[in-house]
Amino acid sequence: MARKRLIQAMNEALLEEMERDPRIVLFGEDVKASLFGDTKGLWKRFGPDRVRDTPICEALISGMAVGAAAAGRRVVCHMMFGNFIYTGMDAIANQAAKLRYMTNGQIKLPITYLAVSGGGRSAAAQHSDAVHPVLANLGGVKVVMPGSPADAKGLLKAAIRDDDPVFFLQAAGRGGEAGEVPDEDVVIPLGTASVRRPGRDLTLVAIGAMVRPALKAADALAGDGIEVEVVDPRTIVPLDLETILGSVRRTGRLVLVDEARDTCSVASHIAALVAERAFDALVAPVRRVTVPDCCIPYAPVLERAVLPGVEQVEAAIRATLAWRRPA
Amino acid sequence: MARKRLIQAMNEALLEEMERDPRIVLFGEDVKASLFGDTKGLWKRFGPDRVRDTPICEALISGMAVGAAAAGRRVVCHMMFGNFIYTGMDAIANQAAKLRYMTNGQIKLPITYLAVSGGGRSAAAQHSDAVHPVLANLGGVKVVMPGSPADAKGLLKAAIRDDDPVFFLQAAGRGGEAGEVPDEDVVIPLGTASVRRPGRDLTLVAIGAMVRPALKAADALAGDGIEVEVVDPRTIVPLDLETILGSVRRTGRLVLVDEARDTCSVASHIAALVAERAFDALVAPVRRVTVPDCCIPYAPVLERAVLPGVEQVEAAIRATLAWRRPA
Amino acid sequence: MVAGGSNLPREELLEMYRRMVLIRRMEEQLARDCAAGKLPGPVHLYVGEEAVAVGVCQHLSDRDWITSTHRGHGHFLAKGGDPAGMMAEIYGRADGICGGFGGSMHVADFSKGIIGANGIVGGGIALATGAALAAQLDGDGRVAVCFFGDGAANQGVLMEALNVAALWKLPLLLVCENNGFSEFSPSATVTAGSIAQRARPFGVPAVEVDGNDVVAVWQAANAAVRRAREGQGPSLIEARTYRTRGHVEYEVTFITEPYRDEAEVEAWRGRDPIPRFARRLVAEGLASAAELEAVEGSVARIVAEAVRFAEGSPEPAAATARGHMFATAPRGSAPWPGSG
Amino acid sequence: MVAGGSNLPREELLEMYRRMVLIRRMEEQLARDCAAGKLPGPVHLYVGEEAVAVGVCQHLSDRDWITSTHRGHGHFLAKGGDPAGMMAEIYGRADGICGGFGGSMHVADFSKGIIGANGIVGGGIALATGAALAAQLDGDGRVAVCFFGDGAANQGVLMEALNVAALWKLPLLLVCENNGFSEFSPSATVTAGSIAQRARPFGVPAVEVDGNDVVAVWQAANAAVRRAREGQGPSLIEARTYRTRGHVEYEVTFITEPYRDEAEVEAWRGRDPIPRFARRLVAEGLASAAELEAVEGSVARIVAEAVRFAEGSPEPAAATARGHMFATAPRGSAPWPGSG
Ligand SMILES: Cc1ncc(C[n+]2csc(CCOP(=O)(O)OP(=O)(O)O)c2C)c(N)n1
Ligand SMILES: Cc1ncc(C[n+]2csc(CCOP(=O)(O)OP(=O)(O)O)c2C)c(N)n1
Ligand SMILES: [Mg+2]
Ligand SMILES: [Mg+2]
Repeated sequence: MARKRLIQAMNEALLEEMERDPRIVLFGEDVKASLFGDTKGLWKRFGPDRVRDTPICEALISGMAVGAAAAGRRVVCHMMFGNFIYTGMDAIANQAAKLRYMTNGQIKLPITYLAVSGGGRSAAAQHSDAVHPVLANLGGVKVVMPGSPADAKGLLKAAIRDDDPVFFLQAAGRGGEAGEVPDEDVVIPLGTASVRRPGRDLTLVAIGAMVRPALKAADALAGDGIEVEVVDPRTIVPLDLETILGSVRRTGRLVLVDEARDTCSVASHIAALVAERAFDALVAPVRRVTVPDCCIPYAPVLERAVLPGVEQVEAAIRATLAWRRPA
Repeated sequence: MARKRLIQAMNEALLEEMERDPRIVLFGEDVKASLFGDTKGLWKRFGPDRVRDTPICEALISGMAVGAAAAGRRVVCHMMFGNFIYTGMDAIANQAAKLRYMTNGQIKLPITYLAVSGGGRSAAAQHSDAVHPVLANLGGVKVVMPGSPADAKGLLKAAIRDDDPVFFLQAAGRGGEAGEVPDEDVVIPLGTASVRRPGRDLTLVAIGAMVRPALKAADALAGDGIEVEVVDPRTIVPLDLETILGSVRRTGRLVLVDEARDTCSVASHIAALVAERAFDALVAPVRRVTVPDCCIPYAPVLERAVLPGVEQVEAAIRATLAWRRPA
Repeated sequence: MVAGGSNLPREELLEMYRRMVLIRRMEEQLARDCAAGKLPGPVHLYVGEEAVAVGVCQHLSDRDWITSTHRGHGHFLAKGGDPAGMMAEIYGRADGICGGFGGSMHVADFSKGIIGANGIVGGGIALATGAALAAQLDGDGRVAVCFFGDGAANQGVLMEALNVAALWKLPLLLVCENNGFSEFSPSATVTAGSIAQRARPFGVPAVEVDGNDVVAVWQAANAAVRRAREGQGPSLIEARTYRTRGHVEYEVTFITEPYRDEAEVEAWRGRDPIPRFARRLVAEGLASAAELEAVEGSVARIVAEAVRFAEGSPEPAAATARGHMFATAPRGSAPWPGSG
Repeated sequence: MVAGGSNLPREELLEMYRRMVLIRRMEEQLARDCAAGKLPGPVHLYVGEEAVAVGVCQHLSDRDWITSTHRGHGHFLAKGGDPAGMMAEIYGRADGICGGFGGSMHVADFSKGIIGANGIVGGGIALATGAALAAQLDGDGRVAVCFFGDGAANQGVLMEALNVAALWKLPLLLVCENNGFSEFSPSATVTAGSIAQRARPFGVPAVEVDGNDVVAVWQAANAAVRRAREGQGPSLIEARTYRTRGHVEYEVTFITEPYRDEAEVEAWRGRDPIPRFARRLVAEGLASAAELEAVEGSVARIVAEAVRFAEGSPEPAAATARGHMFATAPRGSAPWPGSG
């Protein structure tokens, strides 16, 4: 156990996994220089055969990952920013998400696509989209969003060892976040949520970058004797619905925090699942704290206004607790 | 008023609008030959300047639409199949959906993207995706899904006259569907749902191709004295939530039918909105009838199994009506 | 004596002839089946272009990779795919090579190195580049071949692949099947300049070849495949050919105006690669008319057997429709919605 | 007497000099502001490449269109964008040219034909092609110019644009700013062969030009823009240049190992287009040292005024953050979520 930044935890996971499995090949734009630090040192350690800088051509590299995986490699493909996933979307949506199904399971596609996702650093609209709802809707790719450095390491290892295409989305601006990271080879199975804080009054589901403001809001409310249970699903596909439903069945109330535009967000989807499967347990409306259906602006004051923050989470929780069925 | 096929209604709308506004330019792959019939005759009528066959290069044409619109044209850009929207996704998500916002509203982007969407014809996974949830999550594009020939005409006219990027998604296999289409210049404002059938027992929201099975299910249930209100939102972005909420407040029960993969579907989103805004009115869980999180298969028996059909809709309605709060 | 001065032994020539005939007769069967309403989905036939797939795949073993197109039956069969499995697939049956999940546009057999047909025009280009990367890492001389159309050559991903394959010296062979049309658009209206030339700025060697001459294709592919196996990098072959049937089998039902001259089609029928090759084999004394007749006979039996197999195969079970989405079964994923 | 045998009148030469100096001093200001932590987001400076934007835009009026890149300040200013509006934008202020919604990577002014900087590498290519289509339909001789980097030249959309522009004879000028790097990757590692050559297979004329020589750029652009205005179709110019600053202003904080030789950077500093042009103007008797000094003075005032304007501008109002998503206000759209 040692205190590490999230990006270091990712770097360790990549290093250890590439050490462990010589069939892993990693490529992407400037993975040698490593803008974010996640791929730092890999080129030196594993050489130019297994670690390759590509030209700027997302449409090709996202599909090359599929071809190389189909031909027997385990692939890590760096897409850099979430928005560039749109640039490489064709092969992601039409090939990676479908090739196994269309061929009746003839092949495995062990691919980990890496990208930072979301806003918070005045990188503006073309570098700040949270792309997980779009990916989740494709059906054929798994989606992982770590909420802590330890989770980042354990989930990235699981993603790499997984035999399916997995998107590992690191929250933009969270690479520097520090936390305890186990030294051992801990692998966190995809599809297991983490209850980050127990509580009996309300279930607060928070995804990726939103775990931090969620925990802060829960802390703040604890001062008022309000006990919020914070659940971090950790992976969106597969989704550990049982943990969420179990929590809601105990608390009767649900708020969701998702750094996605509201329409067709993961928050909406989980809300819908709960409104279907735990309807009888609900005693108040299910509230979502999401990004409005707009782009992410540049100016910090504007960006803060559209990204979910602690106050909005608190307000949503208070409103949910205060809600009474109209007479 | 005359009986016409949906694709004819679209063809008429395109013809009338291009006649009306000489600044409209239309392009796409084989729009001259017209695979679906929607652009039939336009090349002859308006000539090779305004109606252009492009090479196969979706990444370019989706972005050319933005450039031409920014430079003052009204654009109709044919993307052919919904899956090819993924191929052209970069400019759609990063430019069309953002350029106006990023530049503080300096420009309008009057673009209508046409595509068929969804399955039902054994075209298999790469020609059958329902792409509306992905588009709706982008925030910056409107999404129209006509449920009848008359709506197709009125909504396509509205889409073309709209000053924003609009995706007009015609349900695959519904081009042949016939219905009464007004001869006059009827324009249906985007964001107005249509109550296709009134009823007091349950609200059934059905989108695009799903309107037909929804109406059939409602018909069948009427025989048992069950009165289902069928609401067709007609446009997903903007969404006429008021009509839906109003209906649910009367009926207390909601079932949604959406030909989208379940995760992050529009069905999920509307369910979430209702579970938030009309919670107190709900007397039963909100059920979704959607496509499971898989690809669309080729063999008819498999495809029928994954696409929502009349029986599934009926079953969901009956289950919702039969539901009793556990003691 | 070898055909056209190639170094091809007689057995190999006859084998290529046999494969071309097999592809043709299989597709003629599919054309009839389609007309009879027996096929659930669309089919794009390769009739007239068989020499390209056969001339190229003759150099490949099951360990080499190919990616194909929406017009992929020929590539599948030329690379050694099972005719019966293909037929059952296109019929939408449980014993289809993809269990009925894929259909005509997705016939694939990874055990034979067939990454598969593709419904996305240009979709195979990146896949083949990735397979070439894997092949390079394997280091045992495998190659990846990408078949694509002249229409697909206008997808930018082709140039992205040329760039990366050139930089990394990937064992990749790009085979453009220029059949003169991109759906219903004649090449001249949608394809500027020369496709082969598009490889040059990247330093990738490119040749144009008569795609209706199987020996010429064989020769061009021979040089390119050897280059790739020896680690010298990618090549491009532009094979000029023609599809003598429609873009898609039922096109007359929705394409109301002709998009090409019947005379042009007739002229190309005169260059049909199969009779042309047959005449040559006979003229050069490499095969007798009787031998070629025997090929027809054996192929007819294979086709009949494929039809019998496909017709005898059951429809897939509806309960399996969710299919094989994931190899690692997802934990805790929500059960099928709509189940009430 | 004209510089380097061009037909450029003295006034035009001085105007180009002035614009280059303006771009340089504005960006030097931004570099200081960035180091001082005054800029909320990343900035990619154009220092060393000014001759390209200026040499090209000298041919354009407000009615012509340009698209630009993540390194877009130079294009914005060369095309006549307002320095104060740009500065305020990069400061994230309400009076920014985009109201603080866009920032450095999205400076745009449609009234000046500036479709804008772009955070997507290669993103401007399709936009410029579309603008060229609109210009062609307008039929009044407008052109569209697309600036893009050597790294962007590896995006397939470039070839898609070359193809369509060639087929349709669009009034499009593609200007590749080859500064030797694609982020931290030297061109040789990510760009095969010659970029200019990539235009040839499409029949699009292409020239390579010294991008640090504004007169040479002017001349190349002169021919290309004339061609476009006369309806003869697209051209490509590859301007060889170099960025003497980092890829992005704060790169030393995360790029721990050098990716290029300091000696190489020094050598290119010796070819700095501004002093080089100054020497030439003086040597050819077209300007006196005092005149050039006066340019510095007037530019310094513009920069100071821009800073003053930007600093004096308020932050945008949080309540406006949803901005101008749609031009036609959506009916019945759900109100902002999370409002409880
Ligand atoms: C990305 C994409 N765009 C468009 C289509 C529709 N489409 C199917 S085949 C075809 C023409 C392909 O032409 P070419 O590559 O020359 O192959 P050919 O059909 O001539 O064999 C088109 C446009 C598609 N399947 N995929
Ligand atoms: C689609 C996309 N991929 C990757 C990036 C990240 N990125 C920003 S600038 C850059 C390098 C661009 O190189 P070049 O086009 O030569 O322009 P230069 O920076 O040299 O001016 C990259 C890879 C991006 N912004 N967009
Ligand atoms: Mg073709
Ligand atoms: Mg560069």
